[in-house]
Amino acid sequence: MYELQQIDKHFPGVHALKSIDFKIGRGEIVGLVGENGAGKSTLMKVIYGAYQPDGGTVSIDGTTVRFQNPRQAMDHGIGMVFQEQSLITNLTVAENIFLGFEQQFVRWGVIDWKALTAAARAQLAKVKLDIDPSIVTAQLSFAQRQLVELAKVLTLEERVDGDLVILLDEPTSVLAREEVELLFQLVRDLTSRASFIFVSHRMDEVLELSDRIYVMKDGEVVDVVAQADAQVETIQHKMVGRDIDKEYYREQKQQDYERTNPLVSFRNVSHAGSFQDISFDLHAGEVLCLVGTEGSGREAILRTVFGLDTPTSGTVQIKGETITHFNAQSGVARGIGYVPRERKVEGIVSGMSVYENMTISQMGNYATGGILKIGEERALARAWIEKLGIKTPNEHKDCAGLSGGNQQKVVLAKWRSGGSDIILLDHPTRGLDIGAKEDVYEMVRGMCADGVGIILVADTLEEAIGLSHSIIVLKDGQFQQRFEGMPGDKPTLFDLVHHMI
Amino acid sequence: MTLETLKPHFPWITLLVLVVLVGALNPSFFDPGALMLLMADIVPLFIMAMGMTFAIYIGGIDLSVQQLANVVTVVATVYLANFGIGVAVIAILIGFLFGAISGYVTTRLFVPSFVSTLAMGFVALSMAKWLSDQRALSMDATLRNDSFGWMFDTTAGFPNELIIALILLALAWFLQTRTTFGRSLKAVGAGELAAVASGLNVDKVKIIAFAISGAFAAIAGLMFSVKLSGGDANLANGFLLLAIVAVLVGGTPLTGGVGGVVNTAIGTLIVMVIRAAMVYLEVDATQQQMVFGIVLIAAIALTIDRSKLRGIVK
Amino acid sequence: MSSSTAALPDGPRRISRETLVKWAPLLVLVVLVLLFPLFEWLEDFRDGKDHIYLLDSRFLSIRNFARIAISASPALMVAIGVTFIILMGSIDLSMEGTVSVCAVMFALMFIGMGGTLASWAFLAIPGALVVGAVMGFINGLVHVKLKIPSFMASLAMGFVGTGFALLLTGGDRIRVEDEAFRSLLTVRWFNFPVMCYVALLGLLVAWFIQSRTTLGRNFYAVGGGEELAKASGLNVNRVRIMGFTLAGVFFAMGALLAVGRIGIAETATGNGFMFVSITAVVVGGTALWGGIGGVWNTLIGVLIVNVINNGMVVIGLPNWVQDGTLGLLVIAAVVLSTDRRSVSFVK
Amino acid sequence: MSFIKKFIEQETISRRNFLLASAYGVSGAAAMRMFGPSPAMAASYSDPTVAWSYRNRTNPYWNEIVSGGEAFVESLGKDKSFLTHLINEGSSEKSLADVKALLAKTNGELALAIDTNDAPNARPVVESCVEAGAYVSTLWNKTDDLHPWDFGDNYVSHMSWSDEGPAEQTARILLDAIGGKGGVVHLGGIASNNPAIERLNGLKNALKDYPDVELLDAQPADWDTQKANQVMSGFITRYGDEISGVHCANDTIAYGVLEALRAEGMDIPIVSYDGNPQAVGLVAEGKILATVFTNPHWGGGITAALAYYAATGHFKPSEEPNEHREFNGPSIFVTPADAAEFKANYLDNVPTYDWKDFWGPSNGPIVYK
Repeated sequence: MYELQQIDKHFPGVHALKSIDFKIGRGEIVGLVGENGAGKSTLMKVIYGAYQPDGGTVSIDGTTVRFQNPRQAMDHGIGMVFQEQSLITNLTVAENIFLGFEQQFVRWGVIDWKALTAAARAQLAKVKLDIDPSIVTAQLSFAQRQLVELAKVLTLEERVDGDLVILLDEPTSVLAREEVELLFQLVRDLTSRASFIFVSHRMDEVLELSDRIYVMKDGEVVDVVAQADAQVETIQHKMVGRDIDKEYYREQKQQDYERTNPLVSFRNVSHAGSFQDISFDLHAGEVLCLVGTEGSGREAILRTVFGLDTPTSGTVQIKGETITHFNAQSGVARGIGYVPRERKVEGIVSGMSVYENMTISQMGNYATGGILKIGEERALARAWIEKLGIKTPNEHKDCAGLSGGNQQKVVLAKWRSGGSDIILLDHPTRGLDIGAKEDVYEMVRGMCADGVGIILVADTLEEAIGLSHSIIVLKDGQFQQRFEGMPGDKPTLFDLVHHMI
Repeated sequence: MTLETLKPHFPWITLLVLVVLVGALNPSFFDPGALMLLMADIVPLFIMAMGMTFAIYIGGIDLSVQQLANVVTVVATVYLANFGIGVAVIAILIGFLFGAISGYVTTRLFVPSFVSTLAMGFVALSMAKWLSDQRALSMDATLRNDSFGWMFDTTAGFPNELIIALILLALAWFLQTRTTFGRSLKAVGAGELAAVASGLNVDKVKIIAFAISGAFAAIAGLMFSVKLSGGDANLANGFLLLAIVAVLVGGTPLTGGVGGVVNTAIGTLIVMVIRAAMVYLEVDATQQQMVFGIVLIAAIALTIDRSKLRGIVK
Repeated sequence: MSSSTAALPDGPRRISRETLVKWAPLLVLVVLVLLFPLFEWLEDFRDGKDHIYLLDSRFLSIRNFARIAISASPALMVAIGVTFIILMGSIDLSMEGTVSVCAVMFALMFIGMGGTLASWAFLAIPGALVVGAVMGFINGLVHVKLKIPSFMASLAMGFVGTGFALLLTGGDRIRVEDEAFRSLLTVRWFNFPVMCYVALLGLLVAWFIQSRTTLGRNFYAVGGGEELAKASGLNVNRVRIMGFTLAGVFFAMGALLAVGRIGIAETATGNGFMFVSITAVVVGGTALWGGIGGVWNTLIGVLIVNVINNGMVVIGLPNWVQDGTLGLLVIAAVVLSTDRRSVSFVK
Repeated sequence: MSFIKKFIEQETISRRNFLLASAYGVSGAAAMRMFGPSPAMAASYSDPTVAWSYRNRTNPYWNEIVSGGEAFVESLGKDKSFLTHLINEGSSEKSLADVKALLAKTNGELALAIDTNDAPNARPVVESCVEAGAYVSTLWNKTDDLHPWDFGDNYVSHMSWSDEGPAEQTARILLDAIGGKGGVVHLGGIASNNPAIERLNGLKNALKDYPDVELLDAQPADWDTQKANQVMSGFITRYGDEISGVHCANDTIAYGVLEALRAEGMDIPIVSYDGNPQAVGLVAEGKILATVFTNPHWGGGITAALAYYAATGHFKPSEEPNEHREFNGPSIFVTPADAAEFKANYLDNVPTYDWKDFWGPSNGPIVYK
């Protein structure tokens, strides 16, 4: 019913979409996978009207259409559920749901708040979310926000005659496993009302949910597979263009570690409102993984180790020294490196070049009397570009222009080159394609071999299990269970989930 | 050469076009001696704008500069007799201190710089009024010439004022591009969160940025005071908006991390040319302000590099 | 704190803190209103005069509140205008020019059409509002269409406005002496002049727009997340231009009240409104980064600024201390009304 | 709060004494200085540019000044657009920069009349004019150590007004009107401006003869109507019925005061200064007791004329006595009794002045204290 034929899209210097054919039937769930840069997001933007194709046709039920903007696409029943926080947090839930379409509740220029709230409640019922639509969105959990997002798109039902096509862009990235299950169930139920295009980096989820899967590579659709025929390995092969190593998480390179002289030591540490009574040790060469749902206190622990948060009680020791003043500067000085989740905002400074980003945390090492030795900085950058295989034309390139994986490498190079031996990884592979992920895993093992201690908050449970020596499961800021995870003796998904919820 | 690669050069191209335009309409504008004098006269404004650049470069603003210059004109005039050229040190310290307090209020007390600097400016104004007893004071001519007369001599045909400005510009440029502090400024301006997560002491960087802005404002006030050989609590009035305009027209947007002191030098020259053009082209008195506003819109529209504004234009 | 108490989520406490922050501007206002009489009391006590705290205060009297209200009314209208802009996360610095143009245009139209409200000259009032709207509209166009950040666009438009007002008047001041129009100041209902009620009406209209119209809610949407609002199909550019237009209308209201107060329209009518109005908005608790606050906050903010200004004269603070005192009090007020935990960084 | 005020006043008095010693005391002899011009530079021009540099067009006072300048230009048989306007918007920096730009443009063939916005600015303006060979006459603002006769011919003249005497007389009119007892308040100009200081001094002088009248308060209103309005309403709160009269530093302030009184339904005597047409109208109506007309039209014209005729060589300034180089402008009282007549003579029909009669209406040499 919705169909793209021979769609082409050019950007200066890039042929982003090459003659794409794509169609979706009524009530169908179509998966869309591909590495970063394969053209997925460009294709999505063409579908929901943010980009106009240079060539080819878009048709709905055989009628050719052309969207100048997302609004026109919406009028044809095409809606987009954006990644995570795309709701405006200072507005109420009801306002968010009908943002841009309030006119229907306006009488004589006045908003009828009662009608608006009632209509919002009806939309929320579609996604089985029982909350008061007049509360401010900031008070919702991430999972609730995701559902509100879906409810918002479903307002198209009332507005548009005909069929709906709903794009789900990485809808599960902030959700815990059981929340993902609920979402999938909901999407399946909703196929009576709409077709879905599901975009995710999580191959297992795509396979689980989709009826058909489009695989993209280099701006082209390289394969379309039905769910029945789909296999993770073959799809990944198509995406990457090569075989995925069976030892994806580099378990064969996992080595044991020395259980003396902990690098980081938490004793009954609490931080009001985020975690309570947490104790653990991190040793050189160890990967310690913190597992839990969003808001279980994982990130807050990382921030406390780094020095961004001050605990309300308990003792934190770094390399045997008890910390009394918590700030990031002394954290860095003690050899801690922090790889934040929001790579583009917290990881790199966009607008600064590769070499500037690499030395930002250790400028003192490349300066005498506050005057920078730019030559040395650049030499360092060139060495690490080489070492980590960072794809950049040169060290002067603005970091904002690099791909996600290469940005992550720059961030890691920043800490490693500065000699950090305690590395905090917060979702280090989020949004990376498979190749880039593997590079990160490789680096994790390499760092362990060099005697670095790593605290990891992983993107998926599989990743957590695969990478870690030890796992601490958290729930609502409380310690739940500790697992050892040496190769061959790893805990199962079920073991973890059992303690998470 | 495409439009994209041309964009960073728009500020000086705009300047060039303006100069050529004014010169074409009135060729006497091209007299090099006169141009040099015009430039020497804009030096205090330029120094103030250069300081302001640091505040804007980190995404803030400093509205206290004019009042800081005011208080410095008074301090310089009152204490010249006691301290001679040493009064310059006092002046710069006062500016630095006021700026640092503004920075502290902004970073530690979470008061937006728009308000904190405005408020600190009022405090400075109070101080200026108190010190001057609300009168216009004049410097003793001998003392002034002994201590600061050299400022208005020439060296090899160049006015010393201009040379001072160039030295300060070189210093500021060095500070901005070649020091750890300058790099930190850029990081804070372009990506504050990443700077925090990299362990930079962001608050300190910001406080110093405002302090530098204050110190430069003090230097501007000092030069102006010596030039006018006196001081009072309103002497530097009229500097503030022009200084902001000079920074913005030069292509340092309020979003931070882009532009810099060299841009401000160009921006100041653009302001100078626009203003001189009013005189050279004999714009009617009642129309001057309107013409200034319209030319300003055109100049800003030309000079800002929108691709570097990143994201949304607020 | 022991870990057992830390284990308790601080839910109830947090709510009370949020409430406190929300009401902080009002608290500041109340404290100021109680503080100035204290200084009066101290002075009389020292002079040995009989003075019952609060009861005998000259500051705390209806007549004086009327004076504060008179000086606050024009500023309130201008501040409300800029509130809408700040809610969107933008800023408008064109108010001085716009107020001057509106005041002068109003006076010219008013005199030209008869010079008294009892004639067709009353049309000058809607006329001035239209002028304000047009000025704001142009401001919005320059900002949105030329993609110039609002700070610069409105600053430059302010120059243009002042310049245009000068062009219109040639530097003369125009007296508006119509008794009916001046009844804004001279006629009092319940001790307050009519202009205060006009300002109140303006405030209610603004509140209505803010809470009950699509446009008003869209200001919050744009301020809360412009990209997201755009992605939701909101025509953000249109909202922006309409916002600046609306602000222009309120600037025109401010101009009318300013002319009503002094009886003179001139190029300088707009002078001083820029810093007063923005300071008032921020002191009232509306965040400069957008999305938080509203017109009631602005009312409190305008009152705080005017109470300080009036109170300082009433307690006899020497002139040269007044600027610094205002500065420090403004900082204090903003510090108290900022929720530090919700702010990650401030520029 | 006045105990704080007392303390502060004591502080400032000691400061003032110090300042007077340092700033005013030493200067006189040092004024003959290195910047002294060589007489050879005093060339004359056949057709110099005539320019007026002033604060702004939004104040009726400056409009009157400009109208005089234009009338003078027309007396030369030229269009009034021949007069170049430099507007400093209250910025000394712009004032100086504009003058330099004009000097560069005209190559020094310039007759400049200027109020330099702030006293300290006068020296650099005069020095640049002298250096460029232009002829300059100043009005109102200059520092006491700067004198035309120290600069040969190019610094032609300085005109100011001695406001202390006239302000004292208006004060007496006010104090008599309130029956010689009660309280008065003063609303001044920008505190550091010379006329603001002199006009307040005039009031203080008059008060010496009226022991039963108290000066309740004096605050600057910056020559601004709106500010005056707010300061006055503050005064009304603080002093209420104690205020029996208001002394305003100029007419624009008086407008704001009148409206503040009107809002309160109060009707007390006020006096003002400058003699703007509207104020004269108010005097005629009896709403203002007295104002002082300083004839800005003539002042504006004659200042330009002096610079022009010196530039064309019509007279040689250095041959004139000092009282022709620094002199006071006229001050004419306007009271309800003569307001109508005054209006007819000076405002409704602006007299045609002989712009070569440089010192006819002037009012004696400037005396320094």
